[in-house]
Amino acid sequence: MAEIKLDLAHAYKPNPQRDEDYALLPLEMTFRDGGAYALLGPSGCGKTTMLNIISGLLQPSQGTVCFDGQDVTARSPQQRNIAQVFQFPVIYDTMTVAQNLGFPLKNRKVPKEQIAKRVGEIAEMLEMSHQLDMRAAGLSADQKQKISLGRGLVRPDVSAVLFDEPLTVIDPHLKWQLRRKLKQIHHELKLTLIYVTHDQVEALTFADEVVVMTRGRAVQVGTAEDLFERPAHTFVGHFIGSPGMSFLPIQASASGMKIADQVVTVPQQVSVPAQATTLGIRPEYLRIFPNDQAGCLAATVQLIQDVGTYILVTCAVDQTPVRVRLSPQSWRPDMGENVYLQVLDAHTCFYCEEELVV
Amino acid sequence: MNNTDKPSNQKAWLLVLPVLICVAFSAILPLMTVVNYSVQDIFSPTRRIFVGTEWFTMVMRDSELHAALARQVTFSLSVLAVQIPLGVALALCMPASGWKASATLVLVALSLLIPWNVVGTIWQIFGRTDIGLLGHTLQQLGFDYSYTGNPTHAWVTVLIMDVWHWTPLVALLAYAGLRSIPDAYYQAARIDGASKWAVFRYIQLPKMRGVLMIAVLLRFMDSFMIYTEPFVLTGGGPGTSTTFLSQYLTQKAVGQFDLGPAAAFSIIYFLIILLFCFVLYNWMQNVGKSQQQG
Amino acid sequence: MELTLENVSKAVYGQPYLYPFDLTLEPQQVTVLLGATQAGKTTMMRIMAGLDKPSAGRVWVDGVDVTGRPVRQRNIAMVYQQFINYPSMTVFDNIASPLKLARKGNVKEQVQALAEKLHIEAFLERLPSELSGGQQQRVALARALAKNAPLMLLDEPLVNLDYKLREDLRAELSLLFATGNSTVVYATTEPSEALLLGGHTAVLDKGELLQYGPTADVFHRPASLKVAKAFSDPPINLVQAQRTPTGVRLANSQEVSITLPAQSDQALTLGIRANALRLVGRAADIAIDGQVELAEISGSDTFVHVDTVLGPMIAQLTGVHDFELGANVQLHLDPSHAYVFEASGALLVAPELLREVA
Amino acid sequence: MFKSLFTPRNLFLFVYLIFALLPIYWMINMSLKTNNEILSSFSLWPEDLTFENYYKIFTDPTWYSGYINSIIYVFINTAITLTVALPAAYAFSRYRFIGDKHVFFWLLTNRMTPPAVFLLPYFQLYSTLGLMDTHLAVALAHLVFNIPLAVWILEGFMSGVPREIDETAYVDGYSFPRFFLTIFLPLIKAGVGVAAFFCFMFSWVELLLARTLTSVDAKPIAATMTRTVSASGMDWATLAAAGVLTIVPGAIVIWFVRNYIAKGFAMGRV
Repeated sequence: MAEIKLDLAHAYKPNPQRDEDYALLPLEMTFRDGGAYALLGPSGCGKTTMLNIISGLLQPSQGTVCFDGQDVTARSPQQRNIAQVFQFPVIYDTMTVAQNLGFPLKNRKVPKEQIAKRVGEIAEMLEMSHQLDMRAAGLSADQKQKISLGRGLVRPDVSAVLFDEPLTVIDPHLKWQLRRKLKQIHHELKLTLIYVTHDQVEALTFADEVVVMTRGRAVQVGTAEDLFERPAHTFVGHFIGSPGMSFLPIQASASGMKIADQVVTVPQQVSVPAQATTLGIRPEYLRIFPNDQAGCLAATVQLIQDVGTYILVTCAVDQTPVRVRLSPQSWRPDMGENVYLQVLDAHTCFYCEEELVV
Repeated sequence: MNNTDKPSNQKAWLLVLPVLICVAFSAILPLMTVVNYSVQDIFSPTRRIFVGTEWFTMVMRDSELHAALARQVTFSLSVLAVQIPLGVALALCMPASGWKASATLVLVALSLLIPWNVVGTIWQIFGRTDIGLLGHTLQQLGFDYSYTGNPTHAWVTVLIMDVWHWTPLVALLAYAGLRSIPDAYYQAARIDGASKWAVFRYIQLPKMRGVLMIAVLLRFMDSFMIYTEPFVLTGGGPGTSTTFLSQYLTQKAVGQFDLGPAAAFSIIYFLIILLFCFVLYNWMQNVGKSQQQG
Repeated sequence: MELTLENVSKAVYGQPYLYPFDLTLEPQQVTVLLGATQAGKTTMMRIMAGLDKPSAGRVWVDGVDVTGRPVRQRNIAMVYQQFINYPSMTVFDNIASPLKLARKGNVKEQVQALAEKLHIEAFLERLPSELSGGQQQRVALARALAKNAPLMLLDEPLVNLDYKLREDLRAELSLLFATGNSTVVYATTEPSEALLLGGHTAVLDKGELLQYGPTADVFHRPASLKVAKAFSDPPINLVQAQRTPTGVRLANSQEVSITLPAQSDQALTLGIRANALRLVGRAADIAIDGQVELAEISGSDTFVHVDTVLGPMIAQLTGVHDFELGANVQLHLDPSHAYVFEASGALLVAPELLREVA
Repeated sequence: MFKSLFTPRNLFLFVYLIFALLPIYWMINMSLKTNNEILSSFSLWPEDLTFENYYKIFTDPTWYSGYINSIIYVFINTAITLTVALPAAYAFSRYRFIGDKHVFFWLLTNRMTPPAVFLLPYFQLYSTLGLMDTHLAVALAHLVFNIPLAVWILEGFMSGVPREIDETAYVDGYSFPRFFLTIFLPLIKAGVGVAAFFCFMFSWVELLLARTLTSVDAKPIAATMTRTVSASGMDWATLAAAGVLTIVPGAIVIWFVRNYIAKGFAMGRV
């Protein structure tokens, strides 16, 4: 297992000037040994580029990659001793499950009985002991992905296991079982695991720390709690949570706080940073009242959606949509009704030029 | 072609009709005449008598035909034995992408574009001891090589000519098979520390299986009906050492003009080809299917 | 436009794809076809469109029998799962092609308006293959809208898109459907998508049309156990129970007091939706002990997979909660929030929508 | 850079390329010499390089008429094959119908039938129809190979186009002909190009039928070349020049279809 330190950038063109020329903007990041990390972001945000740089399949155009302090930038994936599970199951069709699992050790000329013992252990952990002698080609997609994972785990000294959106081809109802298996394995083996995905449920469930990325930049690294409670960037606020944070323009003025050109008195326990230009509030924390209260904003109800487990009310504060989440049992407004939203409370976040200010 | 979820629509027959008419005119009609001749003895267009399977039995017992068939089978098998491994090796050495790949592809495939008789002519010139580079060089090295005089020399030269002419087909098919392998397989192999041989044995060969089968069957059938190249190079000689089935049939049909045996033999020849076609057709089905599963 | 399927069924090579059913689509409304993969959604949709003929039964449009009529003579629009556009044409020509064929009004203007509506006006001169998945699907949507057909069919249009992109595009779609005046049929496997789109929902399972009605009603009052299962994500928790004078007795002989109608089977099934389970108990709640198998965090909710004496159960908690694997936890259930089904699967009791004043 | 050049892979490829190009080089070398220089001395490069042989081919009607005849019947054949094969390939690719598998298999057997088997019947058929020694005769005779090949190649390319595109076009209101010409054909341009190339090539290359079915005014180049072998004395130089000229058409076109060559040879199955 290894601690991975990145201090690099990767550009499409030889001498990049603008941000757009970079697949990965200059970044410095450390993946603790034994930690479970997720690289989360929309397609084209650079997460797979970063994974391929860590695995050694791609050389960064500038900077270094260090495993346990050693510079491995020029080293091949084999020399870095990493394992990778790809988007589509990659197995050796003509081999049985046992031969697939033992293949990396066979290439290292490890004695036969030691391979058999190790393969048995890993098969036990992957709950595939009963399939060892079956031909790998005939298995289902999720079992094939387990074999890919097993090929990495079978090496006792594997430095890190990398996942490139491994659940893409798995049936929806099987996904959570594979996620549970990955979490159990991480619990037992304490390996460094790095998981690339565009799906926040996979990222937040699997990883201790999630790296949220957009347009080639890591905008925040934190636990699920940090990303939910204190998004460091408006993109994280929007991306995490379904539906994500609602944002409103804000301006400190003599007569009080001007939010989307409504002047509102600020409750005592909430302190608004001077340089804040935008306010972000999650639908779960927004409270809605039929009549005006201190520190509330006037809004009109545009859409009410009964999503079964909760009611989603979309209001318009001067053309900016703001979403509120109500429990099925609580009071709900009617279409077009004028309501009052309590946007300022302990959970509200303030941003200046998209960056969190406290 | 025929996976189940395609809608069935009998109107599609209208689209296929033109093909049927053309191919019927140029295939069924002639085949009927061949069958017609194979069961009759024709003295003149007006006088014919039905002889049943006499021609067939005669052809079956014709020792000369057996010799020609034996030569043909050995030739076709040796063609496979040389061209399949050579073609695969060539495909493995060809560059994967970029202009180098295109240039190599064109140079390698050039021999496939040359009219079959010109291939014969090229080797006819190339092999002559007086004016040919190959013949002259061998003679300088003190090796009295003559593809017109010595039967084994002739046979080997025809084989080398066929290898020179058709190996690129096997190489192209193998190359296409290699190109269909997703890059992730090579990455996984590198990560698992697989040796070059292991990569070939466990990734490239299994993926090329479907394509190679097509190459084997195509090459076997095409070589099984070879006519022009040996005819131009050695004219079937010296003696009958390089007279293969097609040439034997042509001599019988057009040369000695005894239609009965020639027609009977044509039918037998066609049935042999039909058998191999059946194997190729079924194999191509699962190539199509295995590609879908990917 | 009113579409009616009368006693329609479909079988291919004797293999039944759709069992005989009757269905009249609510005109000018969104009808969601909800069901797992292979439930028969696409088959039903293709029969509605006229792309396939039913094995039996008739298809009526505004009282006219159109069963055999080829799709060319039917005025419909369709959007496929894999962003189908004409690859050899530019985006502009793609959107304009139905307009040009119908020779209706100023083509250039209409295409420009549609492109702006779907935020793809910048790509009009590009080829579809140069665009991202989301943009390609927007082009297909624009072309379907261009036809302004009375019947518009969408076959799982968002399934191949990124998680967050799906959310944004779904919000746009429900707005588009609300402003349009055509009858819309939308196929999906995700219950949350059906709920968010609202309108009416037809629940399908293994080729059977189970129930059709307003989406909220079908969710809150499923006609049978099969409908409840099909319409719950995460899956509904099912607990076997025996009827007692005061309510039901569970497998672990725990008594639950529920008011039941006079007649019912002795053996019943209790249906508990994930959001009905809470960590903090209230007065009349019953408690169920278990160990945490996995906590899945979706940003706004946490789905806790708990192994209890009554079998595996899933609880849905608002916000971000983290649990150690194997931690002991107690789930609390308000009996009035549970569904009760007969042994045959028919619905016996559905929880009343309790309205608490804010 | 130097070290990477001499890897075993490149060496093997280099050796094979020499083996492949040497005979062709030798023929070109011969075609630039005069007959007596060929017979008198043995040299790797012509001393007095002449284009006399090529000049002779381009002026002597018996030679260049062979090329023209070959080109005529090859074009007729390719034209008929494509116009007939396109709709059939579409039917095989899109629909299931009674006997579709059998017809497809029967087409394959035709492609694989040795020309020798058809020699006799064609001879009879065409003489009764009075078609002997006409371009049409050879064009029709070659249909038996080229149509199956074209159908298979086109069907292979057409199956690459998702069926939903057809349906979307019908939904948009396209009629079948308009859809086929404006939307479908541009998508399989490459397929049509490859099918045309392979029809051209197989027709251009075939000798047996072409020679038997023609005598004077439709005699292809392949026949004229074999005739000179038995003519008075070996006119090697002209023969070599004629051989070089037959390679030219293939060599030109191959660059355009180079990416699809394998798919063409494997009849669209790769």
